[in-house]
Amino acid sequence: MKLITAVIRPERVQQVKEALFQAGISGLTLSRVSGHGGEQEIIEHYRGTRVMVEFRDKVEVKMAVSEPFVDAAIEAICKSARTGEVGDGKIFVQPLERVIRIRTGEEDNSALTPINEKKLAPVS
Amino acid sequence: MKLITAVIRPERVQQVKEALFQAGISGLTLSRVSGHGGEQEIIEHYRGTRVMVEFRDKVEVKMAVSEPFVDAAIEAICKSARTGEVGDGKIFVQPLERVIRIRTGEEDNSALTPINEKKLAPVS
Amino acid sequence: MKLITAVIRPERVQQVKEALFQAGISGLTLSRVSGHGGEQEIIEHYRGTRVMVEFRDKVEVKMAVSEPFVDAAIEAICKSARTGEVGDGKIFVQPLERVIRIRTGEEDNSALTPINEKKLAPVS
Amino acid sequence: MLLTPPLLRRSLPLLTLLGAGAALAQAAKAPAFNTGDTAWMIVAAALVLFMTPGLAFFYGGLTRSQSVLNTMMMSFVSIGIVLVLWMLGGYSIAFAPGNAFFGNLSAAGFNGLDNAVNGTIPSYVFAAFQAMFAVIALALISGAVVERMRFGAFLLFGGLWSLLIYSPLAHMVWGGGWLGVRGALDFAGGTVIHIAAGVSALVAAFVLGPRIGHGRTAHVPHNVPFVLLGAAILWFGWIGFNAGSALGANQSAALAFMTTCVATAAAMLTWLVWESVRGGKPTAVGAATGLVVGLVAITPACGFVSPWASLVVGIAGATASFWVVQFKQSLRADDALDVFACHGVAGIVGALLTGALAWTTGQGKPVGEQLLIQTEAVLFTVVFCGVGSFILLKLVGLVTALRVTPGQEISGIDISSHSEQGYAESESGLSAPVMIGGD
Amino acid sequence: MLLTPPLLRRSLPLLTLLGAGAALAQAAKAPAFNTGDTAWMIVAAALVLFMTPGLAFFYGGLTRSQSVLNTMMMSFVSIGIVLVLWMLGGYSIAFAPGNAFFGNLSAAGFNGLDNAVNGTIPSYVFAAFQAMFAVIALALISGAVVERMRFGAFLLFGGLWSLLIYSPLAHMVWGGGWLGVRGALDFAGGTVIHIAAGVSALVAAFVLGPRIGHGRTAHVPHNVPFVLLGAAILWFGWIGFNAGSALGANQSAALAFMTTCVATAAAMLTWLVWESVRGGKPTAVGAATGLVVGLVAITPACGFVSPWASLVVGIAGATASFWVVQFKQSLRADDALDVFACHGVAGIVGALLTGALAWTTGQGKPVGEQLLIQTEAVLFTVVFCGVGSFILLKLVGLVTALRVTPGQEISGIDISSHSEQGYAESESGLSAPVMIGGD
Amino acid sequence: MLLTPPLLRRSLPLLTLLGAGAALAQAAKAPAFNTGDTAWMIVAAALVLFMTPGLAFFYGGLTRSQSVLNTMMMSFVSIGIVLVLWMLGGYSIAFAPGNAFFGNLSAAGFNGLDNAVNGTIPSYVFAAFQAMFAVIALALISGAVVERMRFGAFLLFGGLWSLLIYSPLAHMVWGGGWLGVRGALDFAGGTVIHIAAGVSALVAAFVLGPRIGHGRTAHVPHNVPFVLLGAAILWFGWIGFNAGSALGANQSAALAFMTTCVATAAAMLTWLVWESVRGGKPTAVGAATGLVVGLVAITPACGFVSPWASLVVGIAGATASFWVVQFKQSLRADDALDVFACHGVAGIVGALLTGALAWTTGQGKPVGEQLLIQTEAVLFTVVFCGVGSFILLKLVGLVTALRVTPGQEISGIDISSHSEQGYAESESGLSAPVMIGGD
Ligand SMILES: Nc1ncnc2c1ncn2[C@@H]1O[C@H](COP(=O)(O)OP(=O)(O)O)[C@@H](O)[C@H]1O
Ligand SMILES: Nc1ncnc2c1ncn2[C@@H]1O[C@H](COP(=O)(O)OP(=O)(O)O)[C@@H](O)[C@H]1O
Ligand SMILES: Nc1ncnc2c1ncn2[C@@H]1O[C@H](COP(=O)(O)OP(=O)(O)O)[C@@H](O)[C@H]1O
Repeated sequence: MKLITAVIRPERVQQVKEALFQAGISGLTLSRVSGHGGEQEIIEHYRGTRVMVEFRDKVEVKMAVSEPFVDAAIEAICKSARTGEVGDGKIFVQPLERVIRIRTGEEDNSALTPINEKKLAPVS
Repeated sequence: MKLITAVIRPERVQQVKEALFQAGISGLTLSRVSGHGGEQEIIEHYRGTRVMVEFRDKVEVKMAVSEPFVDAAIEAICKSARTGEVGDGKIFVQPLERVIRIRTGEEDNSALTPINEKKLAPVS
Repeated sequence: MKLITAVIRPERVQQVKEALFQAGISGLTLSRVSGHGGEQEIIEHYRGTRVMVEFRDKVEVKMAVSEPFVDAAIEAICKSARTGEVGDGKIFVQPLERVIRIRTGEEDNSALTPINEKKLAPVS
Repeated sequence: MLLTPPLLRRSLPLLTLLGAGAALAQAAKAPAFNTGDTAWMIVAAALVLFMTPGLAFFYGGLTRSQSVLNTMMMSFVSIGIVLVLWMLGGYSIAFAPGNAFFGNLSAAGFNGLDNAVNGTIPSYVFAAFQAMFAVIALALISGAVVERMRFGAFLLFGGLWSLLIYSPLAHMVWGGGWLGVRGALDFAGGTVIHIAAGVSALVAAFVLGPRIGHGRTAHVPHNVPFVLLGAAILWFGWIGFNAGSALGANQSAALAFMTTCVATAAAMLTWLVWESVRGGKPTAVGAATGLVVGLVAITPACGFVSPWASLVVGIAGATASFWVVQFKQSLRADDALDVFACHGVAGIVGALLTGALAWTTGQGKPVGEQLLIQTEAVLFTVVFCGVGSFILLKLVGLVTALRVTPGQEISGIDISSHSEQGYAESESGLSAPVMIGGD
Repeated sequence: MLLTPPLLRRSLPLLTLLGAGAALAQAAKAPAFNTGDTAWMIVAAALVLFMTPGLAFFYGGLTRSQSVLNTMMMSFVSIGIVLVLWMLGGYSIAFAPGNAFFGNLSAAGFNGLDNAVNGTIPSYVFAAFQAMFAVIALALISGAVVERMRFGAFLLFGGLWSLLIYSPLAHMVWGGGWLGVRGALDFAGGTVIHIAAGVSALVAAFVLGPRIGHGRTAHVPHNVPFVLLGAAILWFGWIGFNAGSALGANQSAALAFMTTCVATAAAMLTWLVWESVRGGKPTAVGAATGLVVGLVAITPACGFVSPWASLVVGIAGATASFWVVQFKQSLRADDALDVFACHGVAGIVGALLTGALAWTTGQGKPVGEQLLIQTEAVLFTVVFCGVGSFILLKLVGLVTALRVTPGQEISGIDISSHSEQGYAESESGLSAPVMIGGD
Repeated sequence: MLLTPPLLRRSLPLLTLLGAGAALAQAAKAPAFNTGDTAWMIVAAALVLFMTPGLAFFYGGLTRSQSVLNTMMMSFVSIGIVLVLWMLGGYSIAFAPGNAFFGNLSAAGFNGLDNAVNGTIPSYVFAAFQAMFAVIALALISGAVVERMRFGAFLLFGGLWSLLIYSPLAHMVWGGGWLGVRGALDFAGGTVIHIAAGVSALVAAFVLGPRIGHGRTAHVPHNVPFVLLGAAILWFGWIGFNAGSALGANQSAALAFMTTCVATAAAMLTWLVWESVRGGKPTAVGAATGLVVGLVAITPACGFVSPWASLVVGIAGATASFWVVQFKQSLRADDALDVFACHGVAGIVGALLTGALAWTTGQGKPVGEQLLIQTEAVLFTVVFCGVGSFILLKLVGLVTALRVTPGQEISGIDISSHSEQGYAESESGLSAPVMIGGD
């Protein structure tokens, strides 16, 4: 199993999520982060003070996947999150030793398959 | 040493924290995350628009522990975070190569024991 | 490659960032976290209720670096984030198997060097 | 024209207090329509209308963010439901001629108010001014039941409470009923609004039961600036509430304005001093609470006491409320936002002090006698509203569940009762909502 | 002195409606300066001034957080630009003598208003009161173009719209122009403000094109308490808007006040009922929307209908708006904050019902005839404002781009148009800004 | 009755400016109690009361979120402490008969105001109206010392400042003291409130020393909508401040109202233009600042200049303030929220322009002479308040530390001074607070 962590643009969350679903990955944990890399800073003005914002809003998507899904996940993210402009983000792959599903105590691969309650469909 | 990351329900933070303390683990880092797994979506209404919130608020608890504490930690989290409903969350265990305490520069196991200032007691 | 995660005091973000730049590290991802360790709790009062806040605001700085930069990074963080008071934070070092730059698909070390748009200079 | 003596009762201070020269002469003849009084009373009514949204923010800031909308909605919907009911019947029950306990329905639908004059102001203005009091009385109660009461149940209870408890009580004190006839002094509604709401709130908290985790988990205000905003709007609107109760732009209004300012300032400082003395710090929530408590305490007294006496009223009201709040944990009821401690207790202190201090402006009966009457009015109100609210809640409980389910309560009542959240992350963010239809 | 008959037109209700005894006698002679009326009208003007910031919060809360400042700024800058233009020429075009369509420039720069009296109030107060109407009319339009219109383009369009569309329309209805002469009833501006703004907003939304992602991504209010705050300030200020349109503290104002309260309460409840009936929950945004819609619907009618009739107006207005909102997805235009559905539709319903229900207070012509005149006024306004706004926008589009770039729109218009953000994390936090100059 | 000539001084404009027919006749005889004037003045006083919470939001939004409560509390507690002190002695020092510099204590405790009339309004209303000016004058100063001044030290300084600096200055200008006698024109308090507060604020910033990191780290407003809300409430309340200073609902009030609107709108636009011209964007903070600056600049002039002249005042005031703000980095003092640049500078510009432009309404002495008097008044105020505040702060510094510790300042003054935070995450969240007792 691997833990894949992707840092992406906030406006691409929706596309990335859909691409991952199509690749069969639906267990995700997201968080808001601030990134610093090659992007230009934003300038703001407040009453005679010029201010520079160096960090950009990004979203971190974390997912635990079993080995066969790693490449599919990376490809799905790359395709759906790419804009071609500096600041598209990075993907990190780390080893993962154990996964436990809290609800059942199941471990590892069997802990990774989500059990669905009934779902709703978005407008397309 | 391992880095244990648990994704849990926000309303269980307090219980998990207490269970971990009893298991002897008191160094923790928490963050708010949004999770997607098997849970049903929430529907919201705004002036004639029906909207679906796919991600649920979760809390990620991260703790670095030395080997002997790993199982104790997992057990403590499972017991205290379990409700039995879909959405209880997951625990991830990853290898951890080094830990440094910034204040002293101590490394590894000796960096993991917290030095307490005086503490207050909650009402029971 | 390693993934270095540092938990630091929020008021030291600026110094840590500058120290890391000087050490040649400019790709960073930050997030707000709440920490619990040896620090004393904060007491708040609300209309006859005394309340204890156990978690302290911290900032987590995450950076993927290639091996030669690991020690430089740790040293830079320790120097810039240290106040000597309990609560200065920790540094965690984890193995990192792959890094992909979403924009180009480049992998590993070549994914780690940021390509700069033009930058602005702060007042010194 | 509906100008019957009971309707004039609330303008009595006007007649007794009028000041210098010309004004007195004018008051001697039968009061006639006066543009100045009308101007003031329209504004006063608008100010009291503005108080209820102020209360929504005062209360809304004090709850957690997942319940902010439900908390605010209870105030807003109080405006909606009470204004409509006031027109249909509430006004008539309160102010039409009737017996010692309630008015008849002769003024239902504001029948007979068109082009009529009440004292020196149009009857519609009088009716609208009084409507706003009925509105806020109900909204005040909502503070005790936040985060757990079903919205429908609150609506049903609120409508009944307004018609069956508030309107009759208003009739008894101001509309010609027995308390007014006995000589109970209540300038701007300490008994009718604050004691009534405070006691009903306590009963409602008791009947509903405590919030989940009450006494163990802390409920911390999610937005203290909102609390301050609400308190500020309340104070601003309360000028209309208190000085408007003179029913004209006269010396009585001037006195009520001044005492309201002094008592409120004193109460705010008193609360901060008590907080500091108890080993804590002076807090913003404390300042907001203290000022509201001061406003409550001076309400029944404002046109009857001198500025010096109002200082006493403010200090005493804040002190009493402060100490009740400190020991609220020992109350069995989870009166979430301290409606009883703030409105009930300060209202009672104010009502009694009105009796004790009315001599400072030469009004009321001899102190002892007046105090007795005030005590009687307070006791009656406590029992009437306490028992009445209890019965109403039990009745409503037969028709519909009073509380949301525990799961709904834990995840926040806003989602389950209103399908919406108070604050949204930016749409491109984490909890990015996905559109599923134009409904 | 500028006291010409056209200027008095808006005070006509005053003369026809005045109530009991003394007041009537006073109205019989030529109206003279009256402190009570003046007191009320200064306050009324201040209340209407306060409405536009209220609108800023109503609208601002409904947008996403990255666009909150631009949304609010369009309201604030409307105050700035319209007040200055009103002095320079807008007032004169609207209220100076002229032809059937616009006034001449004899009162430009408020020439001749000094120490003059208009009815019973100083002319400056009349001019200021009317100024606030011009301000909010423009600000209302901004709700349709949020998150994408260039700020400079809005300013240019706004200035032209105010001078070339609003002022002439005000002249036609209130300033002695043909609609007023025909006998169109519009007590407080349903036609002049709400229909005009609603239609212009729809046209603007159409010309600008939809927001990026409209119809796919959901636009969720970022701060519902702000929406409620805005709605509350609007209601509070609307007392000045409606009751102030009686131009004095008289029975007409009293009636307008009462009907405004009743209709608004009824509309709020109606909206919540429709939401529940449609299988959803009663929402806070719904309550705020419903109450604003009620205020809009009663605006033209408030001084002309009885309280019972106002109940009908509130219910009908909210129902019409509610259903238009439900089907707005099928509109080609992305009227982001439903300006047309709320102000245009409710304004039209209100204008027609004014004709249908003015008999309840014995005003207006026979129902059929009055209805015809109202319909005519509505149709004229729709066409005049629709075509006029379209032409103005196209003209502005020749001078400057109307929209920001897609990139700017996605990352939020606040940064690109105003170089600032609505909310900052704490400075010691993540996005810690670094100072780069004292500029 | 306290109706002594000095008390009438502020109502002088009323007598000189009164308009058409009937009104003039009425003014000819001795002024008598008038309900219209009273109605307006009660409302005006309430509006000015509402300004201080408005200021709390204007200032609170500009600070960082960890200091929002302390910032707001300084405004709220100013209301508390000044209202009480005003009753005890402040009013008497300002308005009782006395010498050229301060009044005696004959009106302490509002002695002699009961049922008395001042001009055409109850004396209590006059005293309450003036009280609100004293309140906001102190609250204004707090903007310079945010994020670092100990709360107790602010309270002590504030109380002394109000009694020893504000009240005497009010006496000198309005209470019969030498500046008023000399003929200095200050319609609504440009000198007494804004120059006084601006200069005192600058001195306080200097004595306290800069915030930690000042000039290196940026201090970014944490909530710009709050800034706009505060600015809107300030404008709304300022109608009472300026038009209320006519002390009646008369032509003078009408003029003051109109000039206040025009100047403020012009100042807002001016500020936005300067921002754009300097290569930046028009900002929301800029719009809010510009409008407040316009209000300040027109304050001394509002009843003395024509609408055209008010346009000049607004533009000049905003321009002067804008450029002072741009170069504030070179000031040695860290006047955190630009109190001096906004209130001091615009106040001085306004005071001087009042002298230069009073001829536009035929008031004041010949321009040259009047300008000299105005300059004299400005210089005196600057020196008096500057030196006085310096001495008071040094005295307070002997009794208690003026600043919080650096650690407390860095982690935010709210926790250390008030044991509370402005905003709480949801209780079930990360920083979940744990209850430790019912206190
Ligand atoms: N070495 C790194 N470690 C952690 N996060 C990084 C690193 N480099 C970049 N990032 C994250 O990726 C984001 C995009 O990187 P950036 O260099 O700006 O663009 P690009 O990847 O397109 O070259 C950054 O904002 C930051 O959050
Ligand atoms: N493969 C995964 N990788 C990362 N996080 C996951 C993964 N699967 C689930 N999660 C997290 O765990 C939470 C609970 O998972 P879910 O499938 O809904 O319930 P359960 O664990 O009870 O089956 C999710 O909301 C998400 O945050
Ligand atoms: N074992 C751990 N696992 C994860 N985070 C930890 C651990 N121990 C401490 N931390 C984080 O480091 C922060 C500082 O630790 P603390 O023990 O308070 O101070 P110090 O490191 O100076 O002894 C904590 O607030 C917490 O966020």
